[in-house]
Amino acid sequence: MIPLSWYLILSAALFSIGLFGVMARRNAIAILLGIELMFNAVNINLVAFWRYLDPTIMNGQVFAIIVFAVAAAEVAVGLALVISVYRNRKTVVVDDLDLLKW
Amino acid sequence: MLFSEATTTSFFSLAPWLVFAPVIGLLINIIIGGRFSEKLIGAVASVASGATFIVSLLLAYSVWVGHGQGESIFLAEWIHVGSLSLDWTFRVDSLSTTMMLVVSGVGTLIHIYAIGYMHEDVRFKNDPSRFRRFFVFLNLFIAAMMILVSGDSYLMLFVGWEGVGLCSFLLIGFWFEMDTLARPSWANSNAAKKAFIVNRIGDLGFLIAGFLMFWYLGSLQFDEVFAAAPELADTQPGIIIAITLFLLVGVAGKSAQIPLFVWLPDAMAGPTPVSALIHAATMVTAGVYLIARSAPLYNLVEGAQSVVVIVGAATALFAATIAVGQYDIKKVLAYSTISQLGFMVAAVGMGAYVAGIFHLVTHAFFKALLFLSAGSVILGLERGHHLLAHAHNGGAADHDDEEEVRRTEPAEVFDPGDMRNMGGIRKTMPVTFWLYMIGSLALVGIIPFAGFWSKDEILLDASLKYPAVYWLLSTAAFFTAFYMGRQIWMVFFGTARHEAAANAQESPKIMTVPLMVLAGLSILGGLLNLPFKGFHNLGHWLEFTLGEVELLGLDPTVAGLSTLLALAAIFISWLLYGRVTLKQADRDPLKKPLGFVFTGMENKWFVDEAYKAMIVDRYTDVCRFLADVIDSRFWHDWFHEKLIVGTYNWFSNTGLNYYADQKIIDAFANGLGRTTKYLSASVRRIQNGFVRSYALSVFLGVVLILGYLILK
Amino acid sequence: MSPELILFLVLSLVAIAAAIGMLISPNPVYSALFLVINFSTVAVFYLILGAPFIAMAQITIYAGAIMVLFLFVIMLLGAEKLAPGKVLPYQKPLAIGLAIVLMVESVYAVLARNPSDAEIIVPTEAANSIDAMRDLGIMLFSDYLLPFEVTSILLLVAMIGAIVLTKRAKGEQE
Amino acid sequence: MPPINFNDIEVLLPLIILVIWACLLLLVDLFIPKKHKWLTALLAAFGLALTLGFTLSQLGSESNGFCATGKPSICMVVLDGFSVLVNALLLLTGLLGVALAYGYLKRMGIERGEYYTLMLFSISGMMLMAQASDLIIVFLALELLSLPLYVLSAFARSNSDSQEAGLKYFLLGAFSSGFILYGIALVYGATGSTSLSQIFEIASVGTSSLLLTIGAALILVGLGFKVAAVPFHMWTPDVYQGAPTPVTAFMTAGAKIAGFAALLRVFGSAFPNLSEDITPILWALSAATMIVGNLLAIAQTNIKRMLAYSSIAHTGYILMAFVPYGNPEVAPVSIAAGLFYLFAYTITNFGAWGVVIALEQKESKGLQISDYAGLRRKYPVLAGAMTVFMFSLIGFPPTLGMVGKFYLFRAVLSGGYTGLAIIGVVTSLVSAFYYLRVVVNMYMFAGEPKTDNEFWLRFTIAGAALVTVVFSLVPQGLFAWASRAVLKLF
Repeated sequence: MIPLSWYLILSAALFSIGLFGVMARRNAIAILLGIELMFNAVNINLVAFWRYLDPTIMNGQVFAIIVFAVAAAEVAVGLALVISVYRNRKTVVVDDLDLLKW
Repeated sequence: MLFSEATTTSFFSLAPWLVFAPVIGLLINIIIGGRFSEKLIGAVASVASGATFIVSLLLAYSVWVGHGQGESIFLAEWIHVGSLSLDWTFRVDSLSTTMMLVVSGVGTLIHIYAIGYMHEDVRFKNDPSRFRRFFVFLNLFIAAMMILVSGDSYLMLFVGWEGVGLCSFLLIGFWFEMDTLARPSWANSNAAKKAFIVNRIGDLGFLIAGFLMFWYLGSLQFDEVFAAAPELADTQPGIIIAITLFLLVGVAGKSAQIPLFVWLPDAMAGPTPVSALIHAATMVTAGVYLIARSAPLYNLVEGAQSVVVIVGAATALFAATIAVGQYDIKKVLAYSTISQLGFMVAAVGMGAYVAGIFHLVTHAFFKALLFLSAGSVILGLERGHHLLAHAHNGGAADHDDEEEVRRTEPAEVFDPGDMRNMGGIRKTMPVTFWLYMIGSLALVGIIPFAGFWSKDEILLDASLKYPAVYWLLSTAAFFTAFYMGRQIWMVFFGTARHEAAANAQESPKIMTVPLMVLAGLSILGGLLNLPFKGFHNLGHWLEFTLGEVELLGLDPTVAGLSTLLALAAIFISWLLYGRVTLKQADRDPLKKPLGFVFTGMENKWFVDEAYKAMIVDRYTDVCRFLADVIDSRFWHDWFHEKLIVGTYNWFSNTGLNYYADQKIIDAFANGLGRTTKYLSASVRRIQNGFVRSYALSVFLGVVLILGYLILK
Repeated sequence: MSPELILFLVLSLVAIAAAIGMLISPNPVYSALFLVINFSTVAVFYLILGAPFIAMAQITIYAGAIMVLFLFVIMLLGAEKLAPGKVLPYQKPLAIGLAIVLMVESVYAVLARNPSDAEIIVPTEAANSIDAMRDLGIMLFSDYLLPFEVTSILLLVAMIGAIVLTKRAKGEQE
Repeated sequence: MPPINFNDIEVLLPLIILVIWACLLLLVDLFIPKKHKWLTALLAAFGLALTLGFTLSQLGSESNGFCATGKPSICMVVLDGFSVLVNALLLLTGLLGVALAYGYLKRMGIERGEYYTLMLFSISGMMLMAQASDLIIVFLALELLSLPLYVLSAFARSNSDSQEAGLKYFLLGAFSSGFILYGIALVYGATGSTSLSQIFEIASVGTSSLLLTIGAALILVGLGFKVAAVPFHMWTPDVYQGAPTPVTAFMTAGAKIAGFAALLRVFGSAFPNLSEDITPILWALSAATMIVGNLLAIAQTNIKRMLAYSSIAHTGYILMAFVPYGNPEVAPVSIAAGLFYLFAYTITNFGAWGVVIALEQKESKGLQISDYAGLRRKYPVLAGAMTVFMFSLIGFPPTLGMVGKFYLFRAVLSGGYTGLAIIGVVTSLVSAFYYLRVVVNMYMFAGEPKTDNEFWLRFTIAGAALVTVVFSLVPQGLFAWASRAVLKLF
């Protein structure tokens, strides 16, 4: 049987990679991908905890399903925003979006 | 309803009207004053202030009838949290009614005077709305001052304290847009800012004292604080000393004592009635009132009392020497005010509360008189100058092109407040001359004018308790007589040094009549508390609040010596300034014998410069260090080139010009703000507009917090 | 080494490699495809953990619907080609550093769990997956009814938002 | 198994009404012609008022809702004095938000009915946040309040600033959601539950575990982002500046109230045992927020940006009230002071933004502080009201801000956090500098400001100014309400 900590470490690794993606990518869509990876990593945590804590109570799984839905909702709004910005500025590069600063 | 409740013997329930009356007055002027004539606006404001005076009289009467039994009048709940409960409660006792009477009485006279004075101002500026604004501010001041003196707790006192500070700020800067060559408009608003900032330092002291009180004594209400204080003094005397000294910082700010007195001379930029009311007679004495009110605290710690006395006496002498070297008629009076406030602070510091309050009252009379007369002189000169300007234009100019005239005339810079432009006004403005003489004699302390009795009482107390302070104060009194003599000779005697002075015109009745009332008070004010058995009226009156006070008789040695000193000083001043009329370009005759000492007096002993060098510049250095080393070197390599450009520009423009162009006052008032602003301007470069950098900042916070939790 | 362990290690490597691939491929289309691989691998983990429904949902919702939406938008905007923009030279090293620190911190936190944490039950054999799925359904509509309903509102709001942002009003020009 | 009982509905009644109203409004709006969008605004306001009525009718009642079958102590939502107070405050925020928005949207040519619908949904998310007693609900409520705000920030579709603000807010908001989610997962892992009461029970036996602490800290990060605490604040100025001004006004107040409500709920009921670890963090966040917010505000020339930094600074002040949250002696008074300050800030803030809206012109014109020059001469009432708001933000008597600061500093001092109080006092003194600059501009410089006569806007501004002054003289009732509301939490 695989120890719980392995799953948690895997999840932490994926979360950190997603995080790095948010900070290193210039493309708004790629940043969004990084955020999706972060959410996904959390889901691994949730399901693993569920399995190792008390598999008869389904709350971890329910939470995971809800996270799916939230992620979907966020992506819908996020992509709509990207499209809307693109129409205005003809760019998806977040670094170009620096009218507002200081 | 409030009126019907008042029975024949007790009018205590009227106390809230002290504040309501001026507030109603100012509301009337704000809301419908736009349609009023000038006279009506002034009348409304004066009536409001007069009503306050009448309420004060009734309250004083009630206290007197009740054999000094004061009362606290509850108006409304304010703040109740935990153990702390503070209410809007008015405290009516002999001390507070004395202050009420002085403030509202002198205030009302000055309101009336201001109708005449501001009328001229409006005529010069073509803006009727400023007339209304002025009186609204004045009424607001009366209301705030009433809260200050009638508050039943330190918090309510503080509300009034801040309120009068705000009014002072608004009124000093009243002429913020008046641009003349003699005094550019920024000087007015800078003077206001300077007053505000310096007062903030004092207020911080007051606040800290308040926090300490609440912390250790559990209350801010006067009686509760005083009741709890003796016990604390036994266990932790250091706390009481800290409280009293922090209060002293507040006093130094508001009452212009060393080291925070620098704002008061600049505050003369405001209209003269303001200088008389706020910066001579009433607001600046709030500090003296605060110490007298806190007498039970100060009586507990002798060490703190000595500090107060030393600060007061040192201020009295220091400011008096500066007054000797001033040329502006109002600046002389301003330094004189600081000096006299020093007398009062020294008096209340040594426990001679009656003497201090007595001097506060008489000083309110004669200093208001002096300021208002000085205002009359200045206006007289302006009228004379105005007449000349018209004469030069062929006498045809109408009032319509007032602005035109003002714009064309500055070929010659004329300052109507400069004593070097005056001389011989005795003949052109006789009424003002006699009023001014009365005020001066009262200030100098010639028997039997009011100032003699009150100053003498302070000197007598000092001679008994602090001999060294007695000599300091006597020297200050000598200088007082000297600079007043110098002023009288320069302004009123001899021959005119400027055409304007030769053509000066007497002021209208509405201005001179209130002055006559003040003059009468300056002559007779001594009756309040003559040093003879049976005449200690004020002493007995204040005893109700302050407890047993020592009532002193007249000491012929002290009285004689001080009179002698004053006469000697006046004689010396005549030798220097009165015997021969000075020419306009003449150097001051004191300059030769005194040399650099006089240069020091002339330049206010370089206090402003010293503050700039010690505080403002050091602060600037620290900011610059932060900006330059931390910010520029650290962030720039990572961030934008803009920073280099910005820093470079800042150093080349602001940095160099800073020393080259700016006036010291400017630096003092703006230094704090500007450097903070610069610091802020450089830090904000981090906010570079990139989403990714923002995410990085969030992330950095996360890592730090987790690191803290793990390593803890 | 048990086969389970080997499977876990291989899958982990694939998942992390795919994630890194997503990270470094400059073209967002490839990034999205790498993420699909990652998501599919994670779905296998869910199967191993005994959560077949979650695994299905992962494939259909994440890998299927959401990623297709991504690809669609990328193609629509032609966003795969990026003009060279401003660069923030300090950003990447700092981000890498911080990400590694966070990684270390999380691993430490995971390994330093003390025994007083909620009892770790030695996993029983996964319950009959049909029963488990029924339990999940019951749970969703009884104890977790409110979150379920709120989720539906959330989706409605997302829908309204997307339409508000992208629908052109009559006569509005691009 | 009865899926729903009426008690559950009762607990969430105002929220349910608001959501249904929002859905209906969405439909009704389709049939309202473009010229008559005032009807949508009116209906939205009516819905909010109706909900406010239902909320106030809940005063004094306490119960739990949506509890687990067979375990009545584990519940999803809770109704208590605190939730009623916060909900009422949120609905008030909504009403003010509608009043500020109507004229502005019309003037800027971005008037669409969905604006109000989205706002109602956002408010329902905020209300859910105040009533949540389960981390899942906290997370969902956070998303429900945020998604509409992202869209509203980008509501001016032809304005680049607005679009940029929306995208930035979204990207960073989703990023911070990731953290909060990770935190919740860790807490779940450490305790096996997401219910706040159960977490408290499990955490109070045995020693504190690092996993739990870190989970709590990550939740704190997510909520800190929502309320704009330093260093999670960087989105704030950009988004507040770029978003349409009524949205900004709504966000500054609403999101803050909801964020702080959640902070109190989560940390007050689930993590009081962690206060030893969390309090220093809150201390540092509060201090940093006050310092950075006030310092950066000084350099701003754009009034929206200046007010954005001011909003950050005020987050710091309110955060101060939460520092002693684990100390049952001090916490009730301190949190009550925080709630009172939130109220004071909401009113003042809406007033100030109202004036900004009144002066804003198309294409982001009229937003420099220098554009306020001469306001006293042309619109003395507007200038007077703005002066009141600025004084209140400084904390100058007689305004709500002063009373709020008084309560706050007093509570913090009695909690023994003298250093924090000193930072607070000093930074508020510094803040006088930039607030007074607006006043100086209005009163002392000449200029030609322009504004349209919009009744509801004027009405709101005048009302806010009046409340700011009047309630500062009689603050006792409100504070007593706030004290009662939080008393049961500790």
